[in-house]
Amino acid sequence: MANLQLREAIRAAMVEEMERDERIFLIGEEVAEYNGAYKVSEGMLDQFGAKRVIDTPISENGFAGLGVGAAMNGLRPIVEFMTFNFSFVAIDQIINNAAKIRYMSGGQFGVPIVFRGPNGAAGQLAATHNTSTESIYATIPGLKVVAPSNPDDAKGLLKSAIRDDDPVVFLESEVMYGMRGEVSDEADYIIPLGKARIARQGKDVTIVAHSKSYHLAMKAADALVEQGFDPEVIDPRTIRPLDMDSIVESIRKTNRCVIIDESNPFASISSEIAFQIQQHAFDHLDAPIIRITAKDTPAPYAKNLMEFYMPQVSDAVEACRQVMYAN
Amino acid sequence: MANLQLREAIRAAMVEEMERDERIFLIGEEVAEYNGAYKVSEGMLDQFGAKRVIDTPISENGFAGLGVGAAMNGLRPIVEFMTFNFSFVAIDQIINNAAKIRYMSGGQFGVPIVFRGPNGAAGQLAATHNTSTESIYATIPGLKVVAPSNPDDAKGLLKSAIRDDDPVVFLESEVMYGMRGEVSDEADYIIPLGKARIARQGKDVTIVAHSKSYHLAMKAADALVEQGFDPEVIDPRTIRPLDMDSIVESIRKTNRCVIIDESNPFASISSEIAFQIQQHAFDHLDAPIIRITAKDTPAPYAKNLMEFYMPQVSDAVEACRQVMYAN
Amino acid sequence: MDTTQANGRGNPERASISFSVDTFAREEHDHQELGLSDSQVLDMYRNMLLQRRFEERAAQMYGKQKISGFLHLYIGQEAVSTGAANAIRVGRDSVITAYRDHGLGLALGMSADECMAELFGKQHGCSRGKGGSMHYFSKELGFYGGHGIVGAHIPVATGIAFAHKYKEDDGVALCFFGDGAVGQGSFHEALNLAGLYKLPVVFIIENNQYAMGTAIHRAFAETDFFKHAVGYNMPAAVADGMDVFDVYNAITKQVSLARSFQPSILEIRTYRYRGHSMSDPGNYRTKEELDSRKNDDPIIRLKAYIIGRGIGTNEMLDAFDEEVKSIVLRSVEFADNDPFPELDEIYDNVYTQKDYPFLSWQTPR
Amino acid sequence: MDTTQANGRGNPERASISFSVDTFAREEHDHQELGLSDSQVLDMYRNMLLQRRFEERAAQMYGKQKISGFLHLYIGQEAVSTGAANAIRVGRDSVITAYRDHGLGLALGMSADECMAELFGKQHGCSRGKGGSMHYFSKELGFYGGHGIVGAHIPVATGIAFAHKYKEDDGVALCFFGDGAVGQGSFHEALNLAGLYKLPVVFIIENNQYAMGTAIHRAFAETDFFKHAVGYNMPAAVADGMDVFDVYNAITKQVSLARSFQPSILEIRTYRYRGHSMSDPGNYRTKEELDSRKNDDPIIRLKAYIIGRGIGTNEMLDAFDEEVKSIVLRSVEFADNDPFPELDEIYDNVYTQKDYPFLSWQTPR
Ligand SMILES: Cc1ncc(C[n+]2csc(CCOP(=O)(O)OP(=O)(O)O)c2C)c(N)n1
Ligand SMILES: Cc1ncc(C[n+]2csc(CCOP(=O)(O)OP(=O)(O)O)c2C)c(N)n1
Ligand SMILES: [Mg+2]
Ligand SMILES: [Mg+2]
Repeated sequence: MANLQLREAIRAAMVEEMERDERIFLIGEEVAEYNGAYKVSEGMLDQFGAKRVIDTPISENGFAGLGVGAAMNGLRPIVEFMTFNFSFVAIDQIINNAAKIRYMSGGQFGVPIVFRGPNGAAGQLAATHNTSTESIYATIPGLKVVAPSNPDDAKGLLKSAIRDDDPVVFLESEVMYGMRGEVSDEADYIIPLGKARIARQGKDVTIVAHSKSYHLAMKAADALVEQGFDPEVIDPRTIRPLDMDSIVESIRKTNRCVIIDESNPFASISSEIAFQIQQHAFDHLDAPIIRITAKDTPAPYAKNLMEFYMPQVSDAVEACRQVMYAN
Repeated sequence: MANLQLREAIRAAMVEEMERDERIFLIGEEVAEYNGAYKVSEGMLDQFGAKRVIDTPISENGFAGLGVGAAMNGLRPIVEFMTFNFSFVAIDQIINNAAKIRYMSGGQFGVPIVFRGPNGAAGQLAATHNTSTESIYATIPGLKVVAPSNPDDAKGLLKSAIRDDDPVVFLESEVMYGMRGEVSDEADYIIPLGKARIARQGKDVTIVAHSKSYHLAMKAADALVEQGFDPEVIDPRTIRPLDMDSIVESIRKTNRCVIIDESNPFASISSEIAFQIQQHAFDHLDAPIIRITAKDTPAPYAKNLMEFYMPQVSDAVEACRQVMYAN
Repeated sequence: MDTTQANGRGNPERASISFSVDTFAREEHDHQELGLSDSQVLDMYRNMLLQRRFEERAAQMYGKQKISGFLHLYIGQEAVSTGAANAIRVGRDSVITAYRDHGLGLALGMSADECMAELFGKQHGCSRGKGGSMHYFSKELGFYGGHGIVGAHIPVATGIAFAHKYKEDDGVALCFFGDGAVGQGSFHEALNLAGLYKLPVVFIIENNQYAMGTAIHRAFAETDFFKHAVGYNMPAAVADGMDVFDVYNAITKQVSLARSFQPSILEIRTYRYRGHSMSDPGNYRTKEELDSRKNDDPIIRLKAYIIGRGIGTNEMLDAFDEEVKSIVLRSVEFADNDPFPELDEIYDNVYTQKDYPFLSWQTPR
Repeated sequence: MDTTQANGRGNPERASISFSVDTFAREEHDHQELGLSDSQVLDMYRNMLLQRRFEERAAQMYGKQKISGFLHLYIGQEAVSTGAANAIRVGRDSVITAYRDHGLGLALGMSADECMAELFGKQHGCSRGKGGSMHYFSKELGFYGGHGIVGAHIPVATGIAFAHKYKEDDGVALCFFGDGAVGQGSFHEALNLAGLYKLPVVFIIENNQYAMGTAIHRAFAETDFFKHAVGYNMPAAVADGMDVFDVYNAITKQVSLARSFQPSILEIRTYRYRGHSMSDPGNYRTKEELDSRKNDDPIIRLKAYIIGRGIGTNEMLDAFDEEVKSIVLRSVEFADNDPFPELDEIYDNVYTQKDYPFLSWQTPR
């Protein structure tokens, strides 16, 4: 086990896979000479050289498309978006090309590619630099969407994503890059896509939360334990495919659910989880599911507004109490 | 009342509004000299001249952005996408500019703009030409999303959308353009955004369906009536804001719900409606909500696969029977 | 250039910049001087005819509703596909184009059977009935599609070329697109990337003068599209797309640049005789214009050359026509008899895994 | 050009094409010949100083965590904003830029108070605390932002210009963006639209040699960005951004073109002294490079001119500095005392309607 920052774990996954497989390369803005806008790729240019660690102009649509073409022609690109906010100028390449070419070509051409980078809120960056993109990408068949909450998962899942023969959208978090955790250093440390992690076992309420929101969930769980409750916390880790088996099993036990997700709420992951819970565990649900999300507004800049905008531990605790009829 | 095709009703809304307000113009690919790829804007160049009905190069990102700038500077653009599949290359302009500029400028600059055009499936056009975009746009605060199912609604809602001071995504249907219906010819025929239409009153089950799926819902309702049931059909008409009051009220009466939507299912409108129903009418729901959607795959070309891909009346009838425990 | 030189008081100094473009002209070609044998020329003719007859028949089948969705015919532009296919090493080099893709597919050597079956949406279509007219693919022949979003495949071409260079396999990528795609940002991003990374790719603008109903002068501030090369410090060339030798010659030259990692723009001026797609009556151009262009038919031109040079006889060429027509007829029969895909195939190739868990989301369990 | 001319056998003919660019050079300007009065020159100086001192103080406040998020300083580029603001009719013409927007805002006449309060995220910030550093706006001054997505505001500029033309209000739009934006497709789409529709807009590339850590030659196949004008049949000019007169002169000329509906490209070569944003140590450039550029400081240059020409004295200019510093200090005080927005304001201006029904989706009722 090594104690790594999230950024180091992500880097370790890339480095190990690139050492293993010549076809993998990393491309994106400032990934090479600058060592990454958030230092995720630090040292990789030195190790792998300019052939495999490649700086780009600011042309997300262009280099995302380049990645798709390279993947069709036998390589395995890792495309870094400096943040996923900028993926919107490239989204056509992701939705119409990466996700659909295997299908439209009747299986002739695969697109083994990873699109990765920070997603979601990262402090007071205002509206254009704050979008949580998971629900947009997860609605697209042909894509897989991963959003780890800790260094160990990040490493194991990214290695899976890189080895995957299909396009994976891998969502990180800028504010979590410095977060530390124990990480396996097995050479072949693979966490399969599509398997949730039961982070805390409990019987009173199920809290579902991924990425940054997972940590909020754990804080809420701690507070609830102090109050005498026994919450279960599930980190889905992969958004698409979503491990509904684990979630449904948990609901069958706790009969209550709170979802925490810093996305805007409408037609989002929380909506989908709720749909599926009511579909698959209808008779087991003893209270309406509550979600704690970002406000349904663009993100403001001002410090106080931005705090108000984001999900809060206290909201999560309150929601859990409410579904447990503890008020 | 006039008997109009959907395309004529949409045109009538644009023409009436343009006659009323000099600031409105129509811009898009082939909207002027070609009279519209689907003849929606037929005759408008003749009536309004090249200043106000404007052909563009194939530059969706460019002319969507042009629309945003023109709206900021006092005009009221109607931007036609030949289909909403092509809006993906322009989505950054819609999500990051149109939707957020009012907010980020502290209310100084509004963006009164309508993005309109056909959305969703239109026969065997294969994967890149088949996307239902409503859940993607509806997840974005700052946008409104409208998707009418018939000529009368289309006219009244489009007039509202054009008069609206905020950006509206107005989703039409290529295969419905020729569909006829009675349309009000009141000069000021306005249907407010955000109000659902109860298309059929009933007490046994609530079917929610918009745009093309609405017609499927009505056919399913007919079949159910023949079988001795009394279904209620709700056409939300506006996706964002969604008229949950009407839907919840209906559920309180019928206690059962089926949602039909030809979008891909994950994190879509149907997910959101289900979330909100369970939130606001938990104790009134007697069976799990079922959704009938497109398959969770890209759209195939082959005729039989494409039929299989799309929601079917029989599926909807079956789903209704199931939620009514009629099997 | 140095912008700091003094030029005094208020008035700017005009600096002049010049660049050159290679123009490939149509007349007076000699196939042997271009390195083409007589039998190659005859093969070219036969293939152009195959493309033509295939599409004429496809149009008819569309009328009979055997084919659905969009059908964009390439008729009139066959010299481009044919010149190109003969200028590369098919299977080792790569080709990608937009939705008007039947001509290129057939020129590269796809069978009429698999092409027609794809239009019919059948199991043995080149894309197993999943892609339809706009999405032909042939991995074997290095044909990367068949793409429906205008301009979006151009960055993909840079990626294909990137992989050729990365793998050091000596391959080049030909990227075809219409004049309409020049208005898309993706074209420009791709040019810069290719120029910056020195990728083995030729950007080939099939300028057929129209994007749907829009004549180029109504969509572009500058209609000499090759001039964009200036902004990317790239060689440019322009060729006549109604002359197969001219196209062959131009593409050969640009391909050899690409093979030494010099990307370039090649603008080929051509014309489509049919409407944009089956639903387009083509009212935006005059009958005179169309007729005058039809007089310039690349197939008729090649025929005249073959006869004039004594490479073949009228009878021989007529026999080709019969041969090609029967290939096409057989392809219709093949497509008609080919079964539709099994319904379960709808789930194939969404992902590589067969058992990908998406079905379960849709049905209660 | 005519591509059908004969040139015989195989070898292409090279056609040469040339175009010219206006170069505005820095030396020997005379402000009176440029139509500027002494007091205008002094105002320019004062405003450049205001921009400089404002940002120096903002950097300090960032260190004190009074300011958060991204903060991109304009220091070194003040001649560009100042030359520009003096070349237009502020309030009737329009200006739009990227996220490095403080300098332009102040040059156009925004108050230090509203600008500093925005950085502090306070109620009387220019964008009511909603936008922050990257999203300054002033409707009154025709300042259309402050935009965070590289390249995305360039099409918006064409729309602003489109509206000027449509309304026949004689306005023009200045669109500023960095060298980095040249790699974005949106830049190219905007150029074509402006050229095609003949829009009153000047596309101003503030080429400060770097996009974040990427020097222009590492991102572009061609680093003479003005050459893109060739592809859009548009006039091009290049000016020295360290000389405010040069910028003023160039923008004046291009604005008059725009006013007669001739859009153009103006490349201004400048330099930023600070890191890309507060977190950037700037290791991608040498101390020598930076120092040599700092010797070329536009403020020092203008000061030398003013003194040399006897327009003002050292004491006068020092007094300006004191004046400006106290304006900035007062703005910090203003921002500090200004209240945060009310929490309820989070819902304001998402939509025009106050009672837009989104809250209800989030809380059970
Ligand atoms: C992004 C996008 N916008 C619009 C369309 C609709 N469309 C399909 S083909 C076409 C015209 C393209 O013309 P051109 O590139 O010249 O190719 P040609 O049809 O002449 O071969 C248009 C507008 C599309 N498929 N994709
Ligand atoms: C679409 C997009 N991609 C990436 C970024 C991140 N980013 C912000 S500024 C910047 C560099 C821009 O450089 P340039 O355009 O030269 O402007 P300068 O900072 O030099 O003023 C980058 C890459 C962004 N904001 N938007
Ligand atoms: Mg064309
Ligand atoms: Mg720069």
